[in-house]
Amino acid sequence: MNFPWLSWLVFLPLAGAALLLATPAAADRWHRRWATTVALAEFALSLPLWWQVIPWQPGWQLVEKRAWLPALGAQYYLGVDGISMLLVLLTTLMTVIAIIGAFGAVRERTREFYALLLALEAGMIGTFLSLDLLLFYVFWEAMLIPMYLLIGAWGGQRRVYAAIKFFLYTMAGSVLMLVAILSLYFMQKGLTGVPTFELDAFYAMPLAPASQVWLFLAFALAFAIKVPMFPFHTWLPDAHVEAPTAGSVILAAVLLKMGTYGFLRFAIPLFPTASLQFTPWIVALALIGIVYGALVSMVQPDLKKLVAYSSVSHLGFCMLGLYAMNPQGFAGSLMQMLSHGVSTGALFLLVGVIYERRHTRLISDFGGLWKPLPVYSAIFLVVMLSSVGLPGTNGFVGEFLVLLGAFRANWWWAAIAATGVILSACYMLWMFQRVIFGPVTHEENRDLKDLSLRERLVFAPLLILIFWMGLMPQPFIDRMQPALNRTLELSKQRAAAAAVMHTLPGAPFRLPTGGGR
Amino acid sequence: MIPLSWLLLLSAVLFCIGVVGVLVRRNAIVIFMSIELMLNASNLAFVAFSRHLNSLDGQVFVFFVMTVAAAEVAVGLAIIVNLFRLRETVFVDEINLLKG
Amino acid sequence: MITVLFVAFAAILVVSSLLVILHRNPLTSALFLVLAFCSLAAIYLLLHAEFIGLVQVVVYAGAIMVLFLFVIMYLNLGHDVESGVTLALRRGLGWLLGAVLVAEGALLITGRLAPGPATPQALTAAAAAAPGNTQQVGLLLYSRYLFPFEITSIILLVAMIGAIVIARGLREPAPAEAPAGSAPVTAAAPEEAPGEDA
Amino acid sequence: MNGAPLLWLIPALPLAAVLINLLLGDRLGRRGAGWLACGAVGLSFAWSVLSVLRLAALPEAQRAVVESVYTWMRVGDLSVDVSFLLDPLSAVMILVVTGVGFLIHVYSTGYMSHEPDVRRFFLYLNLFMFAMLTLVLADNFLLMFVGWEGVGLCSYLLIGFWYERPAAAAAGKKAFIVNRIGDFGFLLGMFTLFAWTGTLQFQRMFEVAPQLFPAGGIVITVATLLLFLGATGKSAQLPLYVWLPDAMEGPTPVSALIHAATMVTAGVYMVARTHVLFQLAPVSLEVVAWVGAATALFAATIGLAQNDIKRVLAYSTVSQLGYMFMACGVGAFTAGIFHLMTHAFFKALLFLGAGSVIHAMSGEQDMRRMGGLAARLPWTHGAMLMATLAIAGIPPFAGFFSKDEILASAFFSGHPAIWVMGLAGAVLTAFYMFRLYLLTFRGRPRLTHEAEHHLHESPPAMIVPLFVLAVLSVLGGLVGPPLQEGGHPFARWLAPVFASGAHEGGHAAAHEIPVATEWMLIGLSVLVAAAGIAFAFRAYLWSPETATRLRERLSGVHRALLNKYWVDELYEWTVVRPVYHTAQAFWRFWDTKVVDGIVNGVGVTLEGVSAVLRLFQTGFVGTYALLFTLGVVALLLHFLRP
Repeated sequence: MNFPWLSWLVFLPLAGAALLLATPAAADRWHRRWATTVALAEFALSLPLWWQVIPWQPGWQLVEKRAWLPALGAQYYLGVDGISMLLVLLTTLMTVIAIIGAFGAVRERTREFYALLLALEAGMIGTFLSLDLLLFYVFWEAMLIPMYLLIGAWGGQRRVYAAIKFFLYTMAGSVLMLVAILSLYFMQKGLTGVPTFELDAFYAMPLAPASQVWLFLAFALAFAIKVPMFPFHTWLPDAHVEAPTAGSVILAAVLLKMGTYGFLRFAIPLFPTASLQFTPWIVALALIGIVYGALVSMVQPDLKKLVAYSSVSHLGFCMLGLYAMNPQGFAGSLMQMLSHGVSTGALFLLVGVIYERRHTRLISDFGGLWKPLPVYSAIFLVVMLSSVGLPGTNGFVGEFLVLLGAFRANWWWAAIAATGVILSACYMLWMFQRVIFGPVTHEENRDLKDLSLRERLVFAPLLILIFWMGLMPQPFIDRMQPALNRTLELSKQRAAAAAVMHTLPGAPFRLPTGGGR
Repeated sequence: MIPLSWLLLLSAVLFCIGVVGVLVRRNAIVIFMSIELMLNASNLAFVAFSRHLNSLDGQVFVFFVMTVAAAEVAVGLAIIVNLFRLRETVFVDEINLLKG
Repeated sequence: MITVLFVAFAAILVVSSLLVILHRNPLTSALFLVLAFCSLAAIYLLLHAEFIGLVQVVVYAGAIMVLFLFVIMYLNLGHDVESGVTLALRRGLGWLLGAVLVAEGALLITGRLAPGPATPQALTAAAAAAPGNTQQVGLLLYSRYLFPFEITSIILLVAMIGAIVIARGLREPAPAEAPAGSAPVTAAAPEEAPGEDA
Repeated sequence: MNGAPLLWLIPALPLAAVLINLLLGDRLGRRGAGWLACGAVGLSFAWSVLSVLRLAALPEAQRAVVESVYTWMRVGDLSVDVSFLLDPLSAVMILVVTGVGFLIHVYSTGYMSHEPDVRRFFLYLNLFMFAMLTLVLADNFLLMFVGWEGVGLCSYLLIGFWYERPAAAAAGKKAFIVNRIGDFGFLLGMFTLFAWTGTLQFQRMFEVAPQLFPAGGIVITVATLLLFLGATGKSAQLPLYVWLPDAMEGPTPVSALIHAATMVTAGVYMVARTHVLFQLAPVSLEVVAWVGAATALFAATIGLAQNDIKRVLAYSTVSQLGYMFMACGVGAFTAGIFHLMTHAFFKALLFLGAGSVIHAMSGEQDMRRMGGLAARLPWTHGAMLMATLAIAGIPPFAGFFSKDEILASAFFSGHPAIWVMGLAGAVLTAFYMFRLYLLTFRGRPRLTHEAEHHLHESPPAMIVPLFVLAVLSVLGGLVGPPLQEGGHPFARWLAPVFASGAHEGGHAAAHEIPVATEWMLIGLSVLVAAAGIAFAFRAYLWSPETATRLRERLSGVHRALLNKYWVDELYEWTVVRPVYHTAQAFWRFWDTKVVDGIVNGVGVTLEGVSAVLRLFQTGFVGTYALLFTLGVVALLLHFLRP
């Protein structure tokens, strides 16, 4: 494939952003049009990946490898497989949705706003595609800056606090990861004499269980903050509440997946023994995250905070799926990532719509929206049901597979996680009842105007996706499964190799088979 | 011949007197002089070692130290003069614009 | 014989530098400093560093001290008044630290110095007979140390410019109505060029 | 079954109607929506009848048609596809669901005629039919679960149809959440079964189950109990019945369709469908029997004191469902399904009749302000009378046959206590049903003048379905008369499904019991029903003061019954409030104070430390020189170290 597909994917939005900055500041309508065209072009460019990436072909595809820092042995090494292809598609789709969805939201300094959005997209895609750990780290940090500025400049009242908290929180975690990357690099150099940051090299490098522990903790902390997992989640509600609608959509839809992607791509395969050793802890945090996130979101007065805490709960499922360490768990986790991206992105757009009309996010300010906004309420109903995980919608497939995987790993994991299913119904329905059902309580709500054609156009693809992924998930599963199984196999082999290397008392790799078969 | 340790001892004493001068005195100019003393102490050590190791490098260095000292005095005194013009005082502890 | 001379000059040196820092009147301190420099020059001569000794006298005693004296006179400083409790504390602390430093220096020098010959090598005959110390230093200066030599000249140039600019006094930002070129608030003190090098 | 069975057509038709309704939108108009909905369900009913006839044509042994449409999920060893199963059991169910559903759709066109948003109503109704048919025709647990939650969703939407009434919205939310709690059990049960048998497909699982699970083993008991938890959630049994009475907030046809005929029976159908598993776990069967019996009695008592006509019927439904579970619990699955069918007929009729009464009384639901309507609403009165006789269990009517068979099975299967509770329940049922009948149709009219003025008989679109159901309530029972050698026709029809599983053994098949005791039982149940009716007549028609006297004397009991034993309040205090307060505590204290506290704390401590360090910047050159020298001294000390 001589066409540098992946590089185009990464640098097209960046180029778009650069050109955007060249335009005069005042012409905000042009900024919007230009940003939309670039985002659409990016989406169009990423669509063929769906057919081009051959799921069962082992190893990376559409690989691009060029020397970047020869002295260090760092390469500009991009590649894609079943997992990252789906996430890239999610990114490009949600960026288009965010840009079109939040057309009216941002009035001032639109040029910088859209440039940052495009730069953010480039950062995200770069992170998903890079297979050189240093390049991954560069993109991982590069993502922070546009998001920080988006929250900081166009946010709500406490935006500065939220932006700084978001930035420092993620930075603190990822700095540790850098240390881990470097130590891996030097171990690799020591072992093979060849200085490289290539992921495959690290995959092949046997690691003694003892050294795996610390490296795993460093990686796990960085990704746990990003997921966010239970104790490290407080930045999320603040960031979401203060972020502008478009920023909030992308933050929820894609940025949170970086954490789980990180676990799936780096933490588990690179340090399988340590992963197994820490499974009880991580699963405990995930379970707490599910139940705690659901409970806390039940009592939130602010709509966006409610959805933010619900993300904590949903991503708790992803982590549970990952650490169930079986095909169903992995597939469920990735499906949950994709469906959470779609449904929570839609939820934030919905909140953005009424925020634009009423400039308030408090649930108590709304009530009986069905009468003035029938179409809006119908869409809200479908998205709410997908977020609650009603069978037939995308939420259910992910949740069901994760619960099944968790059950096979350990039955009471699934029991606790399943209570999250009840709690999610509680807080979502209670919110829905207070916002949509009931009589029109506030006069301002009475004459709100319903969704414009543009807004309906934005929600159409999301609704289609919700039902497509819910009723026909097999195309998605077929594309992700071979890559997931390879990761699982790899982890097993490496764990076995590690166990042999160092006769660790206990922990020969025993896949928790749970029940009978 | 003069033993090296004596010379170094002398230079150490001289240096310490300079330090005490800097610490104790309030008058900027006296502080300046103490600094000169410290510089000369180091010159002495240079010459002592140059003599001891019988190589002239030490002396060349003393030469450079002197030129630097001269430059430093010129600029320093200019500052002190200016300071005096602005603040009518030369006493160091009355000047604390850079308070944290 | 030389050691006696050395001890004498060392004594003068120590006493005069002590007086420099002890005396209240800066003028007398300056003069004692001149005395210290001269005794130091003498010691240099004892160490066969004639060039440095003379340059010491010319540069330090001649130029730098003159500058000091000029500035002291210019600012006609009176006696330093050394009072106040904080000052006492500082003086006490200063002396204490000085003493500690001397003790450490002494310990270091006597205890730990490399075992090398306690006394300087006896001058080889050739070295003694070699041409004068100044010539040798000159040769060395223009051969191995040529580059640093040039840099010192630049340093001096920079110092000159610096001194002139600073001494010209802060040209307060002229108040809006005052015409730009008005005379600076304070009379520009003629600044005598710093002591030129040897 | 020649040619493709096309079973998927049955659920697809209502779904198609939903999509057309959505796409055409307002252009459909009010009548168009009605016709579209009824037409779709009618076609679905016709196709069901045709499929059942084609099924009947098959020899008894192979009466099970499986049709797989497409693979839904295949992950690792989990392989689930959207596939439908038609066997005698699901045949009965689809006929009941589509038949009664069709009648209710027709009735709704009349009942909701003046409702502005009728298009949305029919949209939800058709969506419900699709979900229910998927549930009933599902060939594996997962697809059944899709239908299971689908009907839960539709009941949420339909209960909350008049969304402007806060009570309706709250009732809808309550229904969905309580159902979700049930689904929690169902989900976990499903996982246990999958973990052990490796499949979710019914037939494969039932073949593998007997070898895999030792009879009465822990795993199978836990799995079946979890499934039963799901059933109690859906079929409103103790303890998860609280949502059904509140569900009366929805329009009456909804109550008739969902909360009487179809959805609530899903639990019974699920237990019947997985009878093989339940028979492997006798403990679970006991639990099912006892919960059924307890619910039957408990709900019947509450029914006595309710004044809202629909609430009485709601508690009656809970009670009758208790009977069905009781039947399944004692192993007489056939009797349970038979009662399910007959109950669907007469309970739907009762609800539609009540709807017609409410419609006539322009919204009035309190029986104390009704009375003497027989004359004014002759048709409704006639149909309601037949239904009341049926539910009370008077011989020629359907209710008698099915309830009698349940009581007989309970008696002969060695559960005398359950039989007694069943009988007591029967008395109470007869009493409160006739109390309802008398208070509404007989006695002094207590109508308000305004209601009196508007009183009118319902339009034919409502009356015709009433009568069709009335006929079914009467003749429905003849399908399963007692004392038939080799089981009555209905039992023979279901035999392949229930016999194929575990041995029928333990519980005496209907034909071996001595005929004499059989007659004695029949006589006893009729006697009991008659006693109930007589007592009701005495209390409410002949001497009304007995009712008031009774109420004073047992005022404590009466108040308890009126307030539904305060169960709702109990749940509110023991479950809802603690959950809410823990959530508040988590958020206010834990999240903002502790976790955020630590995060901000780090920031604050850093600020503190830097504040301290700032003190060193005194501005005095002396201090800096001092520090400088201290540094040098320390450095030298380092060198002096030995």
